[in-house]
Parts: sequence; structure tokens; C-alpha cells
Amino acid sequence: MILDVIVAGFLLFGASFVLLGSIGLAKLPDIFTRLHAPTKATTLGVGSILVASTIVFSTGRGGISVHELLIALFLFMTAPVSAYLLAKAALHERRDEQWPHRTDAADAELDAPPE
Amino acid sequence: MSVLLVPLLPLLLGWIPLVLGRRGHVTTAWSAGLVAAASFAILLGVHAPAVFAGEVAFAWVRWAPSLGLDLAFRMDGLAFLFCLLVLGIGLLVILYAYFYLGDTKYHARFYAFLLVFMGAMLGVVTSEHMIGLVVFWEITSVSSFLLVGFNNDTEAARRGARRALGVTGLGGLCLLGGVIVIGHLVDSFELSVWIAQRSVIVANAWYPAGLVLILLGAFTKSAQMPFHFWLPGAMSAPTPASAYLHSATMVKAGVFLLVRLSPALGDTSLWFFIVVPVGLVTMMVAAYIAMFQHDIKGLLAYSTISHLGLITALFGISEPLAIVAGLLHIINHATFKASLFMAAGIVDHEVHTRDLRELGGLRRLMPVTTVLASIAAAAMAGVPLLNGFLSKEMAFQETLGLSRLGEMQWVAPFVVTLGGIFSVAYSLRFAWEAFFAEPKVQREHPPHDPPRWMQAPVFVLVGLCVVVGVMPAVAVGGLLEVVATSVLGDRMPEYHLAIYHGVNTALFMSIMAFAVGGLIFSWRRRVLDWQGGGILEPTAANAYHNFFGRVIRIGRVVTHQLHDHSLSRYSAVLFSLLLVVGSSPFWPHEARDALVLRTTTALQAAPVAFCSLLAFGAIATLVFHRRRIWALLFMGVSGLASALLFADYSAPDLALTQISVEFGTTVLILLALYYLPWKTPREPRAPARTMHAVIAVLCGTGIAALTYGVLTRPLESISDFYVATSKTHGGGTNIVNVILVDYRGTDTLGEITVLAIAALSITGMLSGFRARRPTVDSAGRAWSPDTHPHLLAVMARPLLSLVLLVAVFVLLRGHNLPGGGFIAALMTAVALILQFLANGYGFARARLRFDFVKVVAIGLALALFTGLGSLLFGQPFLTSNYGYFPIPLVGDVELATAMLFDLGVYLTVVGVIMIMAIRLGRIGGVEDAEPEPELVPAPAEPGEAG
Amino acid sequence: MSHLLVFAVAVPMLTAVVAIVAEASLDGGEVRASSPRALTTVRAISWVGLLALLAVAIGMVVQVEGGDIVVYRLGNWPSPFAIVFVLDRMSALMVAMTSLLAVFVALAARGPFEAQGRYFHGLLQLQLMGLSGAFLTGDLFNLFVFFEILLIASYGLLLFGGGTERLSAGFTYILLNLVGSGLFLVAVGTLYGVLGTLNMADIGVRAAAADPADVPLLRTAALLLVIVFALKGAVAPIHLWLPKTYGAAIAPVAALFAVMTKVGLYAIVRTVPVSFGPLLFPEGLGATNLLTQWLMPGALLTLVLATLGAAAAPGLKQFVCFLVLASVGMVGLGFGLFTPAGFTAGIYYMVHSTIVLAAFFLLADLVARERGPLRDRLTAGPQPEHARELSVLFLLLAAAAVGLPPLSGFIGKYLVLVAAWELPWARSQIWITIIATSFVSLVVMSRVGSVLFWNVGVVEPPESDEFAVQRRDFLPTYGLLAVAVLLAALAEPVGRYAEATALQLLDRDTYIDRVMNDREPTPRALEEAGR
Amino acid sequence: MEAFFAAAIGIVAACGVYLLLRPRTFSVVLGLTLLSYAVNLFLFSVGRLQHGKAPILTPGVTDYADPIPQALVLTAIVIGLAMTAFVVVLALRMNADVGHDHADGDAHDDAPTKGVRPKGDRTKRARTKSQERRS
Amino acid sequence: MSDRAPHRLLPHPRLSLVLFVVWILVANDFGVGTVLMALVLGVAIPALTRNFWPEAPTPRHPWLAFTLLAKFLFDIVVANFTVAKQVVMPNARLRPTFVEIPLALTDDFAIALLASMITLTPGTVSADLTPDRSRLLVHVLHTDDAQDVVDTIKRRYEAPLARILQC
Amino acid sequence: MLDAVLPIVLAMLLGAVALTLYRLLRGPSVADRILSLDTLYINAIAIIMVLGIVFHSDIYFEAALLIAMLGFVGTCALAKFVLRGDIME
Ligand code: NA
Ligand code: NA
Repeated sequence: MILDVIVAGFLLFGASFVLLGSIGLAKLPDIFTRLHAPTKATTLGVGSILVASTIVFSTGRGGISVHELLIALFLFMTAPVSAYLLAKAALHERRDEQWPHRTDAADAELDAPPE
Repeated sequence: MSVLLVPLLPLLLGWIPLVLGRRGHVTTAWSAGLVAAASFAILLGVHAPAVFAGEVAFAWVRWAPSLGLDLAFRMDGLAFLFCLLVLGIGLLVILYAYFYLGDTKYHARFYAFLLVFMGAMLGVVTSEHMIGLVVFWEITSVSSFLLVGFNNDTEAARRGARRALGVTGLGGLCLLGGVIVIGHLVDSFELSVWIAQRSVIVANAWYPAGLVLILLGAFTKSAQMPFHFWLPGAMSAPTPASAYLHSATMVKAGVFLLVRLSPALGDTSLWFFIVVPVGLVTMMVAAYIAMFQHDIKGLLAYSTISHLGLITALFGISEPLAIVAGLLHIINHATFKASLFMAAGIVDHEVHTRDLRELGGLRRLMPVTTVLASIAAAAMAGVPLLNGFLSKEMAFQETLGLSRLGEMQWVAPFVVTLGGIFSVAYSLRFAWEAFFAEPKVQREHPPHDPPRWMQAPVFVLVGLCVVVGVMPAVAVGGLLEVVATSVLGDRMPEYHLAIYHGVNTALFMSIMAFAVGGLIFSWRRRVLDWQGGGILEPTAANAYHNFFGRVIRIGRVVTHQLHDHSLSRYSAVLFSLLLVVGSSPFWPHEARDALVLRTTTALQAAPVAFCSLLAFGAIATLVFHRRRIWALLFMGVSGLASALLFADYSAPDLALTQISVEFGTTVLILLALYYLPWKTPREPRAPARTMHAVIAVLCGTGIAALTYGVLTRPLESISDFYVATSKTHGGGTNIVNVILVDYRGTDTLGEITVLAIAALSITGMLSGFRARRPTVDSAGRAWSPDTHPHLLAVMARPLLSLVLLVAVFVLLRGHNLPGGGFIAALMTAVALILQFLANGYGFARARLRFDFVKVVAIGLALALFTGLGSLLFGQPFLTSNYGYFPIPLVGDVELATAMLFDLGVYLTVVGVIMIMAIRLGRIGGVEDAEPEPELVPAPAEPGEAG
Repeated sequence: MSHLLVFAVAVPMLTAVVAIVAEASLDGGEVRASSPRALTTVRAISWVGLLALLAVAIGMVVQVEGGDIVVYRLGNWPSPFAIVFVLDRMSALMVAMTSLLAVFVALAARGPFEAQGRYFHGLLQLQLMGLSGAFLTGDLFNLFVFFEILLIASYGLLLFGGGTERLSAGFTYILLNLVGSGLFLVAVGTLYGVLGTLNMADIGVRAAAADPADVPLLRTAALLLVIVFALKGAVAPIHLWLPKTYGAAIAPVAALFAVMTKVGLYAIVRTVPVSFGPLLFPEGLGATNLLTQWLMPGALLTLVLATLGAAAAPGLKQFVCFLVLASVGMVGLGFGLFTPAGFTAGIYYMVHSTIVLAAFFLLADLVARERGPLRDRLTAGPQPEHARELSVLFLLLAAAAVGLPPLSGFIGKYLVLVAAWELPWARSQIWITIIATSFVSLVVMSRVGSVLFWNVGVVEPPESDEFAVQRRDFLPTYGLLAVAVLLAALAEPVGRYAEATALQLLDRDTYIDRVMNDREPTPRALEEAGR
Repeated sequence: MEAFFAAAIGIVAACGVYLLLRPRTFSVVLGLTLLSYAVNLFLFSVGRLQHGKAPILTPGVTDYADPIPQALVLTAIVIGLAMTAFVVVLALRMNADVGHDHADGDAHDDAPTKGVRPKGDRTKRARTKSQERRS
Repeated sequence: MSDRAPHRLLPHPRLSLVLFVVWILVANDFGVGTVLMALVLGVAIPALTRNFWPEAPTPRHPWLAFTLLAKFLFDIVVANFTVAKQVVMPNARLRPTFVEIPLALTDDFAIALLASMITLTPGTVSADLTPDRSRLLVHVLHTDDAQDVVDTIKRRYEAPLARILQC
Repeated sequence: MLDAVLPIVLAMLLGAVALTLYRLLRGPSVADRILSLDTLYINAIAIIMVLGIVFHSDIYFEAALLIAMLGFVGTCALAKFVLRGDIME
């Protein structure tokens, strides 16, 4: 029962951060700020859910189940790379490959509705 | 048995002249003559006595009796008569041809064709089995095609040959049909049975159909109107062929068929009212047209048509005496017409023209030919004391008093007399204008009579005309008796052959014919100027020509319209067909009532969300499909949604596979998209968007209905078996994996083969292929200069080991838990592809220097040999084996052949994915032969370690 | 237990693997086309495989000639739980015909063709593997898998040699077939979803006992499946892809493809009586019904459109492509009757047309190679160097194709006519169509021959290159022609075999009994689990 | 739930069919992929939609989802991958050699393609053409 | 950066250790068989793939590494809450900016590690690196003092990393 | 307790998915869309783990791991595509 509560807590906590990440993604004003959002989902969000899962399966049929940590490890290794590449892509898309200078014109063009 | 030798000798030895072709013309002509003579000798030596003794000989060649196909031969009077004509005239033609062809280049071919034709014709006339008859019948068409087209450097010859083949071929088809129809009515194709079962045949409702088909065969072959037009066209054949085929033999096949089948099919109203009118009209109209022919062969051709019409009409009348008359006319016509053709050939040969408007005055230059031709022409006109007179008189007599015509009885004699009038006219014109009229053209090299031996055949034939004409009873009485008896049996009438039968209507008709015919001849200038012949002549030929013109035009239009190779058109057809045919079981009302839905489950949040995600992705892909990268992303959403649905609905292995494949597809498309346009432009010509939308919506509705229909009924499947045996007999707890590597291992073997072939084909498609790299992206921006982003380059290194480790894990435990060779292989490939992505093609390829084609082959071989291994133990292919092996410290380790199989799968899939990725990655012009700084030993596959 | 069945699949697969490894080793990674050195080795390997397969096929024919149905339970599981291979007269015949054809194809590919790309022999063998498997399998999904093998191998072979025409022709062919594969899965899925089994015999058993409420759904599935087969068999109106596709392939491949349409037709006669008989033929075989009401017009339309297409064909190869289509129509007419006589006719015509049209494709190529820049275009041109051989071959093949006696086409046509006569509902339409189309094709054929061999000008020696026709290039065509002649000469045994095959195909009870009750060497425990 | 699931499959299939009917190779590839999603889901679903019954033998559990459709779909997915890869490469080569990415045959043979369109070098194209003629 | 050629059999001992642990992790089993397998794979995989990772960083100061890790995890948690607030507050009040971090690190791996840590800590994302790897571009979600961010990163992460990885 | 929470958790995660989709549709840049897809993958991992808890089955672990791996490599490929066009140069 106690475990249930703990698991539930982790789950809610994790889900909140996942949701928050997506809220950020949807709401934040430009690509660079949006890049921050998934980081939260990845780290604390999915992390907590993984912990919840570990608890559930370690207490179920004897034997501990920690392989979820592998997912965490993997996400921690890869998330920065994705973010870095996406940032570079975004910079590239702004036509300015050195350092960014936001141009509204560029955004407006990209915002143009599809045919 | 010797019956079959008669036709088969020439047919099967037809190649001899070809083989001897290089030895010179004499040799080939002799060889052909000897073959024909051998056959003739058998006919006369063996069969003549028997036939004259009233016996009928049979012979069978069993071809395919269980299919109803046989060759059966009979030698009775009728067959004997025709054999006599075919072989006798055939021999004369060979002799004649030797002189006529002279030093023509392809003489050997001519004799070969002639022998084949001769054999086939003999086959037709001796056939007892009607299918056999059709077989020979068609061979005569083909060999006639070859003979008519012998001088194929002229368009006329080619067209004439094609027409002859087309029309007689059509007849052959109809004949085949008719034979099958009648054969089915009496359950036999044997002529004897047909004759015996006549009453059964004519009473059947299908008799008319069968009869009409057979008559079409006869009419086309015997050039009856409106199918006559091929015969004048066939006059472009070398004259020996015309003399043979188009006077004496092939064209007689049609009337032969009529008389042959008249005991079985004849003497009914239907028979009468089809055959008689066709014959009479043909007789009259062809004779009319013949008057206007300037080409002497053309004139003879129409004359032939006309005489065949008369014979046809006589056989249509079916009275015993009419048949006798017809038979006699066949003999007579063969003799005088063959000799006329030969004479025409001699004229052509010597004068180099066949145009009556240019001929004339040959009487002095070629006296012998003139005499012979004139006698033959007189026979053609029906002059007394010549054979033509005899049969014509009999024929005229038989057209009188046809009770079937009722009030219209006068029509037949009237028409026949008209025909007779025209015959007289054209015969006169032929003889007069060619030989007796004043020469119209002065010639530098005056023609002269040909060598004696070239005239010999004509002489023989004309001699026959005279002999028969003068003493018919002696000359042909016996033969005619035998022949007629073989046709008429106990209907054999009383008749006697005589030169003069006293004053009767027929004589009156003959006199009319001579009088009016002579009148027309004397008015020929005016008649010819009137050019009336042109009215009727070309109609049928034009119709035929136009018909084929139209067929080809329609063919072009239809083919061009249909086969535009537009995928969207073809798919639209396919989908429409699916909708129509697929829905057809539900058209009856009861079927729709039967669709009672039985089980449904409540909505659940997660699957509803996943389904929505799925549909969202699809719709977005559709909406944004012109922006290709966007579309790719949206498709990824659908792919993910699929995987989630699989996961949610108890299919972990599927979820894994779906994700992997989804990824693989994306990477492949990205690799290719680099060289493709990044946007799909709008088409200038909107290709039926609305229609496509309707088809799409209907297809979607259809598959949704199908899904709903299936899901809402109970399922009783074979799955319990797998639950019961997967662990105990298959050695694994992951049932899906056990199915893949064991129960349905053959599927998997096939599946990896498909992958391997795809890789091989892609290798083939991309071998040596280089595409120019686009220097700017779709928005016109230059590419980022950073080829290998740092963070990715560095992190890819530890990730490689990590992912490979997981791949090994997934491979090893697939038999018991989700995973297996395929997913492990994809993980491995992902790890390797990541190296290409992160550090570039050159870097990664230098470190992965093996030929993945070999990896694929090894994988396939491993899987295959695992399957074959069980054969060594007397078990069927792919019988699995597993066991637990105690290993110190470790405990029992499960080893299963299925794992070996899965390893084969693993290797194959790794190889395939890498081949594809590497091939695609190399397109951009990265030189493969990039100098390698050091030769790194090829790292072995990590999977092999497991 | 006869392992021949599995060898029919394993032999070509193994040969392919060995050939591919050999070629990959000898030629290395990146070459555009096989090297002569590699080809020598690979050809030898391929020949061993071909002859072995032919031996296996002959062995199989001998084994089932007496009427046996051999069931091979892959993995030694009882039916219907795993995949079975079933060998009967029909499947033995198909494998034998294919492997015989393959011998000539390999012979024809020798020289310039096989060196136009890479892995020709590997692909050829894999194609054979797919074909054998498709002919032998008794499992619907396994049939799908083998279909995919033979299709993707055919894609590879079709594109072999490269070139733009092949690429664009291939795309349409491939995509349509992929749609077909999707449909196959939908049909299999529906059948499994209602009946719960995949084994063809078991489907037949369960379909016979199906709840009437499920029958319309099952019928839809069966019809969808037949459409898939008809697509592969190129039955109108879904035949459109064929002419350009076959026309694009190199000659030996086109010759091999003469058998590809027959696979679709084979699948129809294999599955419909056994699996769907009770669904589609509620009034028994031979009556007009839900299936024949579509199939029969389709076959007739195929025949008509093919004839029109042949009349309009601009080149000899295209012409032969339309003849292939016409042969589909004829075979379809025979099979579409679903009577013993119809099946007999269809089987005979199928074998005949496969052999003759394969030879015709090879001939078209020889003609094209001898006519210089005119290729096979049907316009007056130079006299080919080997005019005599070519024209004799053309005459005989044309006569066979158009159905002139005494060659095999005549027998085939005769059998179709006879079979159609037995069914009053089919009689007139089939007869009129066959007579009309035969007439037109006869005339068209004579035009083609006349243009190619009669309307010739001066002798113009073709440029001597690797594609110049050698004497030995005639060999495969002669060989196939000899087979065709034998088909006619041995019409009795061939016809008997066809008839026996037809009866066996329609005898669903025996088939089902043999497949479902063949459990003799199965471990007892399994048998219990299966009950 | 069945109705919802069926509707989703229907939508995906409809989108796939519509895209398949477009005249460009890329749209066709997209359509094919979507259609195969729909088909795979359908084939999978004929084992019926069941939660938490993954066919992995677990002691004490007797009720499992039907494993056969899952195995079939697995095979089908993999074959689909092979086919998609093949088609993608084919489309790529067509675009390079034929010069456009039309999939509607003769109708649009000379229609120009906008956007990036790399071409093979002239000599190579000429060579393939001459090979074409010969075979 | 280490110049020493990697060991043939154990090119990356720490990686091997990680793999060993990961295997046991994923296998969810601690039997002898699993451990043996973990050993085999832990050695074999890095050995087989050593060509892909020729350099071998040799970290020192394990304690320092541990404290850095702890600090880092702590930062993640804290920053998550901070950033959560920033995400939900109105966009108008957000003051995002780019900052440049001049790098003292020279080792590729070390730079990558630093960039990763920066990204994993919510609120900052490593966005680009100059081609000469001298400056790192970092995007900050919300800050008033860009220099402070630079300083914090250099102090909290870069310095310890430089010591651990000897560069 | 857990049974009550799980639907809420699932709902939150699905809400996150919906928001991600919104960004995927809106873009505007390709990078935005790739980012959205990446986030969608992360959300999917969370959902799958939760499903594992719902059905009390740890067979979902591999799926989550695989999504993590392939999502990453996919994002790399897409980003590299935007940057360089040729992803395997
Ligand atoms: Na598996
Ligand atoms: Na097995």
C-alpha cells in the first residue's frame, strides 16, 4: 500500500513534468526556447516514471528489476546530442550559420501556411 | 495402313527438296516428283483396285484419343477421286514448275511448300476423323499462304498471301467450331458415325449452328461469295501454284467438304437454302465479273469462283443426280482450269505480260499453246464434245424443278443460264484477245512456244478434256460410278453419261448461253467501256480491308488509351475493381441481413488516443504531402501510433518491429530524399482529384467495414495449440518467436530471402551510380559547413558498444521474451548507421570493411542449413530441437536449433540493412577507393560472439 | 517421407547463396557488372543448381503421376498448425515446367545478357525458389511469402541491365504488385479473423461449416484474394501493367516472365476449389456464380484487348507481350469454367503458352539484334543475316501461338472450345470471342511475319558487337520449340496428365483428407495437443 | 472500441489510397507506407483486440492473445520494409535517370520537375540508352 | 588527450565495466551464467569495436568525479523546478538569450561531456560549437545576467571536468 | 490508489502528446517539427512504461528502450538532413 502511494507519487510527478515539457513545447515563443522543454520531460519526467516502474517490478515477483535504468542512461546520453543537433539545425534554418540574430522576416517565411 | 502413307509421304518428306536445294534445280524437282510419284504409286497400285471393288480402307493414327484428337483416314471413292486429282495434277505441276521457275533462287522452297501442301490436301480428302480433317485443312491454308507469298518482294504477293490466309483461316476456325458442335451431338468425330447418325444430328437444336460454321469453312475455302475476294488476290502466286491450288485442288476442298458431309448434314431445308443461293449467286456474279478482267489469271480466278459456285449449288440441291453432276464437274473443271492456268503461265512466261489489253496475235507465234488453250477455253465455256459440256448440261438439268423453291422455281435455271452466258463471253474473250486478236503491242523479242516438256502437262490435261468429252462413259464412267456410290450409297441414281441427251431444257439453256454469250462478246468493246465489272468486284475485298484497318485503328486507340503506364490510372482501376467485386457478396439483401454484430467492447482511453494519433498522422501526411519532409515526420507519428497500439493490444514483439521498421524506412527515405525534389509540385493538369478522393474514401470505408465486421464476431482459432506446445515442444515461451522460428519458420526463411533479394537488387540498381550532390537545400541555403557535428561524433562512440550489447541481449532472449533476430539485427544496424551519421561514410566504412553481401549470404545459409540439418535426423525440414545442457557453475543452458536459425535471421538482416544504407550513402560521390591509411583488421560481427 | 518437396525450394536457394558468395568474392564490392571470370564460376554453379532442380522436379512428377498427394509437414507439426507443402500433379507440373523453362532461360542469358549487371544467376535462382515455394505450399500466408519472394526477385530481374525504360516500367509494376500484396494480407486476415486458420485445406473445412452470417464476409475475402491472383495473372481490367513491363525486360527475363502470369492463375485454381468451393460455388462446380460472373468477363476482355493490342503493337516484343496477355485470357477461360474439362484445357494451354511465348520472346530478341537500328520495329527493313532460321522459327512459333494445327496452340484452343461447349452459360460468349480473336490474331500474325521476313530490302550486315547473333544463340529457342512440338506430338500423355490433374484439383475432399489427416510421424503428444 | 479502431484504420487506408493515386513517386511511397500501416493493423487485429494478454507463456496464465496474427504481421512488416526500400531506391534512380519523379508513365514524360533535380552525367546516360537499345 | 595507443584487449576498461553492469541490468538476473556472459561481452564488444573509438580518455580523481555527478544530479532536480515556473509564465516575461562560453577544455570527449551536462540541466542548452572548439554557444531560457550563467558553468562544471579528464 | 492514479497519469501523458502534435502541426521551422517528433517519442516512452505498470508486465521495457534508441538516431538523421542534406556523407 505504501509502495502504491510511492509509485503513484512518482508517476504523477513524472507525468507532470512530461506534460510540462509538452506545454513548453507548445507555448514557448521560438525554437530555441522550445528546445528547453523536452529536456525536462526527458530528465525528471521520464526519470520518475522509470523509478516508479522499477519499484513496481522489483516488488512484484521477487528479484529486483532495475533494467529501466538503462533507458535513463540512454536518454541522458542522447538527449543533449539531439538538442545540440536541433539547435544547429535551427540556426542553419535562420540562414545565419555563425551566431543567431533573430530576423522576423525569416520566421514569417517559415510560418507561411503550406500550399 | 497404307492409306495414311498417301498423305503422310509428301507431308513428312516435304523437307527433302530443301536439303537437296544446293544440288541444283533438277535434283530438287526430281526429288519432289519422286515423293509425289511414290504416293501416287501407292494410290494406284494399292488402293485403286480396292476402291474400284467398292471397298473402303481405313487407317488410324492415335494422336490424343483421350482428348478426342486423332488422325483417321479412309480411302473410298470420293477420297480416291480427290487423291487422283491432287497427285495426278500435282505431278504435272511439278513438271511444269521445273520449266516455269527456271533458275529462280528459291526453287527448293517452292517444292517443299508444294509437297507439304500436297500432303495436307491429301490428308483433307482422306480424313475419316473430322478433327484430323481440320488439322490438314489448316495446313493447306498455311502452305497456300507460303506459296502465294512466294514472290514476296512485291506488295501484291504479300497482301494476296495474307488475305488468303486470313479468309481461309477464318473458315478453318469456323470449321473447327462446327466440327466440335456436330461432334458433340453424336459424341464422335468420325465421319462414319456422323453419316450413320444423320437423323440425330439434323434433329438437334444445335444442328443449325454447327452447319453454319462448317459451311463457313467450306465457303471460304471454295471462295464462295462474299468470301471470294481472296482468290483473285492469290493470283500473285507463281502460276504453277495457281494452277495447282487455285484451280484443281485447294479451292476444291470446300466443295469436297460439302459433298463429303452431305450424307451426314445435307438434304435439309437449311442446307438447301444456304448452299444453293450462295452457290448460284457466286456462279453468276463471278462469271459476270470475270468478263471484265484484263489479267488473264484474274479472269481465270473469277471463272474458278463461278464454277465452284455451280458445284456448290449442285451439292446444295442434294438430289443424287445433282451430286453426280457436281462430282463430274469437279473432275472436268480441274482438268480444263489447270491447263488454262498453265497456258496462262506459259503466256506470262514468254510474253511477260498477262494483260489482255496488251496481248494478242499469239496464234502465230505460239501455235501449240494457242490450240491447247483454245480447247481448254472451249471446255470452260461448255462447248459440246468437250468435258465441260457434259457436266454443264447435267448441272443445268438439275437446277430445274427444285420443289423447295416452290413458286420461285424459275430462279435457279435463270441464274444458272445467266452464269452460262457470262462464261461463254469470258471464255471467248480469253481465247480471242490473247491468241487470235491482232497484236496490240509490237515486241522486240517475239515470244515462241515453250519447250516441249513444259507443254506436256497442258497437253495431257487438254487431252483429258477431249477424251472425257468425246467418250465420257469410257473415260470417267467407272470412276464416277465409284465416287458417286461412295457418297450416295443406296441413293445412287440411274444415269448414263452421253454426249447427247436429246432435246431438253438443259440443251435449250446451253443454246441460250452460247447465243447471248456470243452476243455479249461481240459487243465487248461497249461492255468493257461500261466498266460494270468494277461495281461488284471490290466490295467484299474493301470490306475486309476496312475491317482490318478498323481493327488496327481501334487497337491502337484502345491500347494507347489504356496502356499509358500511369500508375495512378492503373491503381484507380484496381481499387475500383476491388470495391465493386469485393462488395458484391453483400449485394443480395439476405447477405446484408446476415451481418449481425455479436461482440463489441467498450471504448478505452489509451487505444482511443492511439487510434486518434494514428489517424492524425495519416491525415496530416495527406494534407502536407507536398512538403516532403513534413510528410515524413507526420508519417512517423502514424508509425509510432501503430507501435503504441501494438504494445497496448498485447503485441510487444510487433511494437518493437514496427518501431524498428519505421525508423529504417525514415532513414532510407531521407537518404533518397536528398537526391529527390523536396517538394511535390502541383500538377498543371489536375489528375482527377475528386474521383481519386471518392475512390480513397470508399476504399477506406471498405476496409473499415471489413475490420468492423471481422472484429465483432467470435473467433475460434488454432491458437490454443501454440499455447499448449510452444514451451513443451518448441522450447520457447515467446510464442510469437517460436512461431517465427519454428511453427512457421519457412515464412521467416522466405522473409529474409525477400530482404536479401531487395538488397541484391538495390546493389544492382545503384552499382556505379553517382548522382550530383545538390549544393543548396530546398530553400536555397548553402549547406552547413559542419560536416560532423562534434557532440554527435563523440557520443556515437560509447553508444555503439552500448547498443550492440543490447542487441546481443535482444537476440539471445528472443525465444522466450520479446525480441529476436530481426529486432537485434535492426539495433545492430542502427548502431552502425549511427557511426556513419556521426563520423561520415569514409570513417565508418574504413572500419567496417567487410562485404555485407557475404554476411547476408552467410546468414541465409545458416538459416537454410539449420532447416536442412533436421533432414539428417530423418525429420522434416526445419524440425527444431532443443535441450538443456548442464554447464558447471552456470547451470542448465538452453540451446535450441531455433536460436541458430534466429542467428541466421540476424546476420541476414544486419547485412541487408547495411547494404542498403551503404549503397545509398555512397551515391553522393564519396570515392570508395579512398586510400586507407592503415589496413585495419575487419572486426567480426558482434552477433557471432553470442 | 519425401524430401523432394523441400529440395525444390532449398536447392535454388542454396545455389543462389553459393552463387552470390562466389560472385561477391570474385568481383569485390563495387563493380557495375559481373566480370567474365566471375561469370564462368557463377554460371557453373547455377547450372548445377538448375539441373538439380530439374531432376527434383522430374522426381516429383514421377512420384505423383499415379495420383498420390504428398504432404510435407515442415517442422514436423501436425496440420493445420504449421506450414505444409503439398505435392500433387498440379504443383509437380508447375515446378517441372518452371525448371525446364529456367534451363533455357539460363542458356539464353549466357553471353552478353548476364554480363549487363550483377547477380543475374543469384536472382534467377531466387526467382525459382519463390516459384517452387508458391507452387508447393499448402498454406495461404506462406503463399504470400513466396509470392513476395518471386515478385521481388522478378523486380530485380526486370530491372536487370538498367536503363530508363526499365526503371519507369518497373515502378508501375512494382507498386501495383505491392498494392496487391497489401490486399493479399487483407484477404488472409479476414479469412483468419473469421475462420481462425491459414491452412488451405483447413480453410476449406471450416468454410464449409461456416455460420451463414459469416458467409458474405468470407466471400468478400475469397474474391479479394482472387483479385490479387488475377492482378498477378494480368486478367483484365487489371492487366494493364503487363505489356510495358515485359517489354522492358531483357529477353531471357521476358522469357522467364512467360511463367509469371501463370502463377497467379495457378493460385486461383489451387485455392478456389479446395478453400473456397463451398463459399463461392453454393450450387456446385460448373454453375455460374459469384466468382465466374467476374472472372469469365475478365478473361474474355483480356483476350479481346490483348488481340487489339497485338494488332496495334509497334514492335515484335510488344506483340509477344500482348500474346502473353492473350494466353492469360485463354487460360483464364479454361480455368474460369471450374469444370474438369475447363481445367484440363487451362492446364494444357498454360504449359503450351508458357513454352511457346518464352521462345517467342527469345526470337523477338534475335530478330531485333539482326535488324540493326530498326530493332524489332514492325516496319520494312533489311534482310536479317540468319533470315532462314529466323523465319522458320517465326513461322512455327507463330503457328503454335495463334493455334494453327497440328501444333500445341491448336490443341489448347480446341480443348478450351470443347470445355466451353459443355456449359451452356459460357458457350456462345467464349466461342464467339475465341473465333473472332483467333481470326484477328491470325491475320495480325501474318502481317507481322510478312513485314519482318518478306518485306525486306538489301542485306545490311549489322554492326558486329557483343550482341551480334551467333549460331548458338538460337539454341534455347530451338530447344523451347522442340518442347512445344513434343507437347503436340505427345498430346495424349500430356493431355491425360492434364486431365488427371484437373480432376485432382477439383477433388477437394481427397486433398483435404490427405492434408488434414497426414499425421503419421507426428509425436503422440503433439497429436493430443492438436485435438 | 472496435468501431473506433476500424474507423482509424479506414482513415489511414483512405489517406494511403489517395496518396497512392497521386502522380509523383514520393507521394506514392508515402501512400504505400500508410496503406501498409492500415493493412498491418488490420491483419493484427483479426486476432481480436485484447489487453494485457501478450502471448508470452507465464506460469499460471492460460489466456493469451492469438499469437498467429502477430507473427504474420511481423513477417509482413519486414517484407514491407524490403519493398519500401526497393521502391525508394527505384524512385531515386528514376528521378536521376529519367529526369523526373512522375509515376504516371507516358502522360507526363517531359513535364519539368521543380526543385532540386540532380542528374547523372551525360556520358553515363548515353551509355545506358545505348544498352537499352541493344537488349 | 591521451597519446597512448589503446590496449588491444581492453581498449576502454571503464566502458567494459559499464557494459558489464548494463548487461546485468538488462538481464535482470544475477546468476553465474549472466555474470559470465556480462564479462565476455564487456570485454568482447569494446575490443571488436575499438576502431570506432581509437582514443582512450583516462579519468582521474574518482572522488571529484563523484561529487561532480552528485552536484549535477542535484542541479537537474532544482533547475527543473525553476524552469517549470519559467515555462508556465507568460512568454512576454521570458528573457531568453544566447551566451558564449569560452572553453578551457581541449579534449573532444571532455567538451562533449560539458556540453551534455549543460543541456541536461534545465534552462540551458548547448547550441553550437565554433569549428576550432574554442567557444560553446549556449542558449539560456531565462536570465538577466548572461555573464553569471557563463561563470557558473565554467566554475561548477568545466573546472572539475578539466581536472578529472586531465586537460 | 494506484488504480485511481494511473488513468490520471495516462490522461496527462496523452495531453502532453496532444500538445506535441500541436507544435508538430504549427512548426514553423523544420527543426521545430523534428523537435516535436522527438518529444513525441519521449512521451511515448513514458506512456509505454505506464502501460507496463497498468498491465503489470515488464515486457514493455524493450519497446521503451528501442523507442529511446531509434528516436534518437532518427532525430539525428533528420537534423543532419536539415544541416547537410546528405546524412551519411
Ligand atoms: Na521475436
Ligand atoms: Na521446427
